[in-house]
Amino acid sequence: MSRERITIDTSGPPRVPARKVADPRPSLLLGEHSLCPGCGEPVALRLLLEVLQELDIVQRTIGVVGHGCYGSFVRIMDVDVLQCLHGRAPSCATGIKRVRPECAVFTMQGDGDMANEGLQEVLHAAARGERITCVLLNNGVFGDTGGQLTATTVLGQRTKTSLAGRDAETHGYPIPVADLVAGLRGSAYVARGAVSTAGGVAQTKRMLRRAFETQLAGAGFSLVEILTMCPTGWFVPANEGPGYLGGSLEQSYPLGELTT
Amino acid sequence: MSRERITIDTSGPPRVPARKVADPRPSLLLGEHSLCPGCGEPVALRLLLEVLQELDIVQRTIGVVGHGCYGSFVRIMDVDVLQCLHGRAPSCATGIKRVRPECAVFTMQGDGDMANEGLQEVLHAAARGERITCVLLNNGVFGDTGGQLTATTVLGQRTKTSLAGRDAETHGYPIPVADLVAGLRGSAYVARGAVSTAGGVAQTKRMLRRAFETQLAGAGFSLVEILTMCPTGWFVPANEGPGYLGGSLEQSYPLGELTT
Amino acid sequence: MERELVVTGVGGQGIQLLAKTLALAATREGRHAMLTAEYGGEMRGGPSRAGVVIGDAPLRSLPVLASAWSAIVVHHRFSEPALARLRPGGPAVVNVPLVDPASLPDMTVHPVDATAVARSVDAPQAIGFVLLGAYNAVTRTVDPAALVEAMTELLPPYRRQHAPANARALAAGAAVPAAPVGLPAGVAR
Amino acid sequence: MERELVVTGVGGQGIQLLAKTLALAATREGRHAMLTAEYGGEMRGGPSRAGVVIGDAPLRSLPVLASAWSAIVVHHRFSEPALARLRPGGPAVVNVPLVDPASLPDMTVHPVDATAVARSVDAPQAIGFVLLGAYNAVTRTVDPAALVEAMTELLPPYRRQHAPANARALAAGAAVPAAPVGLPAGVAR
Amino acid sequence: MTTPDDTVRTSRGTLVIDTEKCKGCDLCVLACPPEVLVMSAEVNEMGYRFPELTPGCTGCTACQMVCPDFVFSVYRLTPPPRPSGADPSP
Amino acid sequence: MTTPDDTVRTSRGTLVIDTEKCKGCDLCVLACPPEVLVMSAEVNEMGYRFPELTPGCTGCTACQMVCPDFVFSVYRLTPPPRPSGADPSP
Amino acid sequence: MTRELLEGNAAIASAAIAAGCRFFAGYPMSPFTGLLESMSRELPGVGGVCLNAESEIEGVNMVLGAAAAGTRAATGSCGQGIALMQETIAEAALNQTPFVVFNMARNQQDYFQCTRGGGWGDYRTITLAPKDVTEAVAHTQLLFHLAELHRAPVILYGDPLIAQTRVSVTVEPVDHGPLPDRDWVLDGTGGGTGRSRQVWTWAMGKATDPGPGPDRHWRAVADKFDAIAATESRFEQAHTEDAETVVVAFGTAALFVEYVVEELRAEGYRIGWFRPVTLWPFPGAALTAATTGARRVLVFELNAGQMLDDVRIHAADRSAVRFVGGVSIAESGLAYGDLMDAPVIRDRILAVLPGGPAA
Amino acid sequence: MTRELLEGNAAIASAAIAAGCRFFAGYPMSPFTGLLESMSRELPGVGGVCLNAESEIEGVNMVLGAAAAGTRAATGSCGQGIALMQETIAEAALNQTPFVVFNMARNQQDYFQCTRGGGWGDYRTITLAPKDVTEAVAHTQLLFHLAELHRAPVILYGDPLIAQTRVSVTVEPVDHGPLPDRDWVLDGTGGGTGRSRQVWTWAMGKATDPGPGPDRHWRAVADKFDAIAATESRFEQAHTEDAETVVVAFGTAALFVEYVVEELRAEGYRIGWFRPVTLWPFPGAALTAATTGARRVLVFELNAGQMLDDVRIHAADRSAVRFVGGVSIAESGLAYGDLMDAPVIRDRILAVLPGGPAA
Ligand SMILES: Cc1ncc(C[n+]2csc(CCOP(=O)(O)OP(=O)(O)O)c2C)c(N)n1
Ligand SMILES: Cc1ncc(C[n+]2csc(CCOP(=O)(O)OP(=O)(O)O)c2C)c(N)n1
Ligand code: SF4
Ligand code: SF4
Ligand code: SF4
Ligand code: SF4
Ligand code: SF4
Ligand code: SF4
Ligand SMILES: [Mg+2]
Ligand SMILES: [Mg+2]
Repeated sequence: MSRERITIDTSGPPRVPARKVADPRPSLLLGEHSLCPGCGEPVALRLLLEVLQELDIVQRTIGVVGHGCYGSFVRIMDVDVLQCLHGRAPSCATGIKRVRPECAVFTMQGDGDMANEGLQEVLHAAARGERITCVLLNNGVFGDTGGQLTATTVLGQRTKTSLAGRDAETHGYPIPVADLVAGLRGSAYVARGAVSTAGGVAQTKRMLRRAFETQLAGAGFSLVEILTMCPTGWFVPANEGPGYLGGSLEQSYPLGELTT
Repeated sequence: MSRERITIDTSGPPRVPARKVADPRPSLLLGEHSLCPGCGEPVALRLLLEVLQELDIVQRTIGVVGHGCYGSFVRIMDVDVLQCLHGRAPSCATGIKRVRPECAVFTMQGDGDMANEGLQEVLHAAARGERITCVLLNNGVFGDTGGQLTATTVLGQRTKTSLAGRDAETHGYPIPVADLVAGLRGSAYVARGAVSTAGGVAQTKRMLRRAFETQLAGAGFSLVEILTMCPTGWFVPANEGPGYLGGSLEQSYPLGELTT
Repeated sequence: MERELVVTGVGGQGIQLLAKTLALAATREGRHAMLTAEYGGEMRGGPSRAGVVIGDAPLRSLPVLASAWSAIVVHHRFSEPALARLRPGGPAVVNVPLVDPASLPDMTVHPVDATAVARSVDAPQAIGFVLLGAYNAVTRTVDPAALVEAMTELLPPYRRQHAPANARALAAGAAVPAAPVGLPAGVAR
Repeated sequence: MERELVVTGVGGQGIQLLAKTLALAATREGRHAMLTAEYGGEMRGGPSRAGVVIGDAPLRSLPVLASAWSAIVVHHRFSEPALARLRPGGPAVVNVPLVDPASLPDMTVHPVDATAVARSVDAPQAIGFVLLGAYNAVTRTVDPAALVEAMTELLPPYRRQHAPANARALAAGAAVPAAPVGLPAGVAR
Repeated sequence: MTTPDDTVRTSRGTLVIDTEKCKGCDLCVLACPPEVLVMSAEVNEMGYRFPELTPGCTGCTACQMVCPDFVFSVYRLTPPPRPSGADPSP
Repeated sequence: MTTPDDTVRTSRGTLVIDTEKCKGCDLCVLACPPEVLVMSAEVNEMGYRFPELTPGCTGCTACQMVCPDFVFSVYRLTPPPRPSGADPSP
Repeated sequence: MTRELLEGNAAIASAAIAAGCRFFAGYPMSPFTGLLESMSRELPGVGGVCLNAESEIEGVNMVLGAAAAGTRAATGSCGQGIALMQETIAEAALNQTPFVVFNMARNQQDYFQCTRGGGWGDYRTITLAPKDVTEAVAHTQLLFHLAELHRAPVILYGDPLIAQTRVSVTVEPVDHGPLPDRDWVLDGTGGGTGRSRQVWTWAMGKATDPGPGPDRHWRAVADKFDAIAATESRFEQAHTEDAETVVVAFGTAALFVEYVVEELRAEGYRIGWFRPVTLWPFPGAALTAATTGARRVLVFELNAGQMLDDVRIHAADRSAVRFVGGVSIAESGLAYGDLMDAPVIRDRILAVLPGGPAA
Repeated sequence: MTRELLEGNAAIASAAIAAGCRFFAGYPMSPFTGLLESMSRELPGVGGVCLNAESEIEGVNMVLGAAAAGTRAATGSCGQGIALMQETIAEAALNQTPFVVFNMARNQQDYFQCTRGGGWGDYRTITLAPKDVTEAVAHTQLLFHLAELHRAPVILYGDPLIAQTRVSVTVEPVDHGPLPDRDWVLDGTGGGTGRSRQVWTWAMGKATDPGPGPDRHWRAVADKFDAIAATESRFEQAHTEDAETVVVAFGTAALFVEYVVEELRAEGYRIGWFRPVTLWPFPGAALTAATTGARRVLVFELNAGQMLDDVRIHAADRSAVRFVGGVSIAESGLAYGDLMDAPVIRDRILAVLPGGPAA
């Protein structure tokens, strides 16, 4: 605070020769989101949109978005989108894909959406080997309703409906969605990433890319589970989000590809 | 047909000294069932009732029965029973067990009931580690509605809605329910038996017994998947049921205990 | 003209197939047909009933027949409600000895020992077709050949091999009813 | 007598907690209180409004206030609908310079530079409590000690450590409004 | 296959068969290890053929185990009746 | 920890920071490998502190990767400016 | 097409395909099952898709997806299965996705379910209740048209007598006239254009092109349903001009009532009948007109009195309304009980008529 | 108990516990979420169980199980969540399992959902619509009593103004009088006695002791609901004796209407108000009486006109009925829009009154 600091002018492009290596936002983004400071979901959105662009499938992609904080992304993604009911995205995506096999069809769902309300939908879609890509934003809580226990809340985690921390005796064990899905024969690509570190972000993007490639190759069902920070629902300061994620969710849900 | 046959009088108990080693029916059975010739479900019912009796828990057992041909067993089991909605038995059983922890609570469901309509119910109950015992009567079809494809119909199987046989491309892959359940941490005992042979029947009974013992010990969730013949829904003569089962369902769903 | 037939018996006797065959044969002949069905909840041994209405113009009959002109009675069990609807004087083909012809006092009864007839042509499962053959012989509802065609069409692929036996049963049934008599007719004995 | 207060500002300014504190303090004093809330769908930066009604008998006010006696204006943004409901002459504590006192011409305005006051007592997050302290000093709605108790009770366990700072803010706020003036009061400058 | 010789060999068990309950599915016949059950020529009231017991039952209960219609009571004979006739096979 | 010496070492990259979009979550600061981002003392219109860049940026894009509010454009300087002053560390 | 002997379910399936239905997803339930089986048999042959949905909820959501992507689509079930679809049917009504729901019900006890629904929000569903298989074929074709015309899910309310009766029918494509543009269809081509499409109940639009939002959108949808109510009601009646007694019935029950009323008329009774063909919109004005001269308005339905509410709202004289129906179920629970029978209905009607034919 | 400042949701939770509720299972949904949170906080302390049901369907079925096992139980949600429960609510009504459903709705657009449902079969649900938190507390306690008295699921129809408003309230146990025997409860002791118990919508009974079966059982249940309709309707009204204009409203909207009507009354208008407290059974006879002298019956509800049907059925003169409500939703979709406001309501009412106070 007291020490003098040299601050570089970052209000505009550098006046020395330079090459831009990262844009702040994908061009498919139409506006600002209103999610909390430190939320991991917008990062996942960025990756998804970048992958669509890089694969050059933007004009033949249809998204299906569930109910959670990411639901508001419907307003800002420049992609044809069906906002569907809580939990039902894989079924809606199935209907779309079956009548428009030439399109790339994805879902964007939270853990509440996919592991709670719609667990059956995603498992059935995976077993059917639907050629869709499901993206799970797993923050271990219902963020949008203020931080209650979901089926993926890890043991010990405090939520508004597990005030003393999730306790297996009362609340049961967390469900590793990607592992469950990977166990079904219709699943062609299943992976789990995280957006809590720069390395994790890069890895997650590669996973998303492979998932869409799998779909485009007609190989079967694909799912990328992305661990995202929810400082609000975890009741921690925004800057403790990544650390909390590493110490809780990531311990129960190891990162990596689950299919071979 | 032409050769003379010595036929033993079996109209009443033997008049020579003899010890009865098997009763035709458990005493908890209140009447006749009306299921098809060669159906496997009544055999499973008999085993279940015998186990309740042998464990001496008849007067503290509550059953929850789903919708399928076995649904009519509600009329003939001398056990307190809730007939619940299609697919919902594990949730109803959860409610019962949580308010009556001293009772043994079981569900009886078919593959249509458990793997289709209620897949999510059983998986969530297993993940929660509910101290209940779920019994899955898996015949790979909706028997009660006349033999349509379920989520467990095996590849190649002809049903009224997969006339050319189940084909992964169109109908996806069958779901191995017991395996999926066994992958959840709340599951304490998971096994798969079959009633197509006498040996299978004996093994299945042991599995049911262990499942209830697991529940009574408070160890967690238990499930016994029982492969049962449905000659009607398979469109085969009754006496081909066991062979068909062995060549189809049992190939996709190996018998044995899935938890350690 | 609309003519109604009720068929009554127990599950597993082939009642639905019999009725379907007649209705399809009539449809194939360009007539209007309706086949009403009542399925019990249980799979076998419960009541099985069907109603067939055939006419030359779009039908006016209700799908639960208010009354009927004729009957095929395959089994006496559960038959009462159906028989109560019969208009007196019409033809009734009854399966003796499972059905007592005297139970239809107001009808023109044609008794057929369908089990024996079926066995005699080596088509023991085709009792229903024996009775249908007899009924059609009595009422001349459709061309006998149309019945055989309809029957064949209705068999699912995996039961197609039963077609010849069923056809024999239809023919054997048609040969029975010389005249409506009080005594069971059947194979010569 | 029923007295209504509207609090208006943007999400994240502590509006709900401020209003809750006043209503709880009144309840603890044995009075009747109602706290109405409007949450936006968005998590932050959207409108945040609360209404508090306090009376000595069961309340007759509606949960969407038809009119209000007094106001605390924490931010000018989104404040218009709430201000339109104020009955002339009542007290209004406004957060300067974020709010222009001239925007409430008919009210008895008490300007408070809450940010400065809060910083001066090393409670920079407690702007809302500064304004509440000031409001209570003006209206003498509840015993100041009751406010401190209510605030403490309302903090979740993991935020309990903020209680002393909030209490300082309440006291510092209460010290500000010497008289309703046209110019912002605040820390001495 | 039952041969005339077999028919007189020892029975170690026997049954009570509640033929009226039988639905003729044949499963017991398939399950019987010594193959001593054969389906009847006649049918019961419901029209189903039912199993009949020929000599050689071991009382193993396999038939009772698999029967979906709860038709069998199984007995073990005590003491086993003496072998009469041909060599007892091992 | 940034020392006065560090502040003058080479920058291989630089940023454009859209401070008005920032929500002050600090994630970029945590993610920056050479620790050249620091949060401002002032706040933006929304009341949030935002990151400022001190010398030493490598243009690695980590900040841009983790930022939930799409605040950063990242540039790599070409050719890298000459080292000026202290020993270039390896 | 030649006349075929088809089970109602199969005839409806043919009609759906003739009407352009190319996606179907359903879950077995008696007596709807045959419709699913027919679709699964026939659709692949015309380039369509029939999915064995793993549950009703999944089925109706698959259909919502396929319909949002621009394909004529349908699902079906009955009773409990339709109950499970309530959330999605309401959603589709509010986000304006057109599809057909074949409610091959077990009885008439689901009138409220069809006409008021248990979904959420202010939505209505056009519901046609055919009296027989032939009409069910016509209704099926009409419904695909109405669904797309009004961008809304619509219902065919059948029953076991429709589903399982076999009749000789001819199914031919019908032209119901022009339809509006389908610029709302999600086909993927909107991406990256700045004008990407959205199907969303909240109708918030895109940041660059805000939509009306729920307040205005839901009001607009409610207004649309008001407009439909004003134009799409259908009914059938006879002898109401001079009837002292008007019997109101819907669906197959109306067929029985017609039969009985014609019988009584022939015997000299001044009696007529009225049948709402659309249950929603209920033909209220027509009923008012039909009952203006009547002393008695009898309501016959196989339930505890559900359409009764609509008749009470619209009968010229509310106090003339009498309920003569009732709950009647086969022992199996899968079909009607004894009350669905002309002689029994005749008795019920006569029981409330004072005196003989003259009355 | 002392007066506490409680959010409506928390007050209702307290009331439920005071009424003996010992099992709760629910799934978050605004504005119901707070009720679930309160239950999860409070129930364990009194020996009860609160489960984080993984979905609404699972939640209501857990509750059905717990209730069938004899525990006072409840669930809740709103809108879409309640839509998902329709199948089970109907099932419970038909198999006679008592529990309470807290429908903390986002608005008044679910009147049909509560009163007609989208379940299946002839069932009804007693539905209480409190006007404020204090009444919600009383209704909650009454509902647990009514559920058990009538062996039926029952509904509290709240809204954001009930759920999220904080007021000073006192919650104390209330004695609502005696209840019938609970010999139907499944406790496991029936096994092997030959008289084992059964909870079954089909009511087939045991082979040794056949039950009535669906035909008779469903008729009996329908008769039970008729009896409830005759006895359990509740309402509130003022100034209807001499009112030329009667305004009908339910729930919190009625509070606003009362406020406005009292204002107008004070200004000399001959106006009164009527509030159905039970939405089902609708207090029809009382409404008829209350509107007998009225020239105008205005219906104010925050939807496209749903209670309107019941008012049309029961108003003394149907042609006097006018709708003055409408759909009105906050931008978030989670609360009421501008219409839920006294001045706006006042304007709506005045707009249909010809002339001034004298009229
Ligand atoms: C059927 C239904 N039930 C409940 C809700 C309420 N709801 C909306 S968002 C949400 C939480 C979603 O959690 P999650 O999917 O994990 O997303 P997050 O907010 O954590 O990103 C819930 C429960 C709903 N919209 N629909
Ligand atoms: C919600 C709902 N959907 C559909 C049905 C119709 N139904 C009744 S039994 C049954 C089939 C059950 O199949 P399964 O559980 O495998 O039992 P099985 O008859 O094969 O023994 C179905 C689909 C129903 N009762 N409820
Ligand atoms: S509540 Fe959690 S998931 Fe939702 S926006 Fe805030 S941080 Fe993100
Ligand atoms: S249909 Fe299949 S499961 Fe049902 S009774 Fe017959 S054989 Fe058994
Ligand atoms: S007991 Fe064993 S040996 Fe005897 S008949 Fe039965 S299966 Fe055969
Ligand atoms: S197994 Fe049972 S039912 Fe089947 S043939 Fe043998 S005795 Fe009869
Ligand atoms: S680009 Fe890399 S080095 Fe430069 S500021 Fe960002 S994270 Fe730090
Ligand atoms: S990560 Fe982005 S939003 Fe967070 S502090 Fe850094 S620049 Fe601001
Ligand atoms: Mg989440
Ligand atoms: Mg099955």
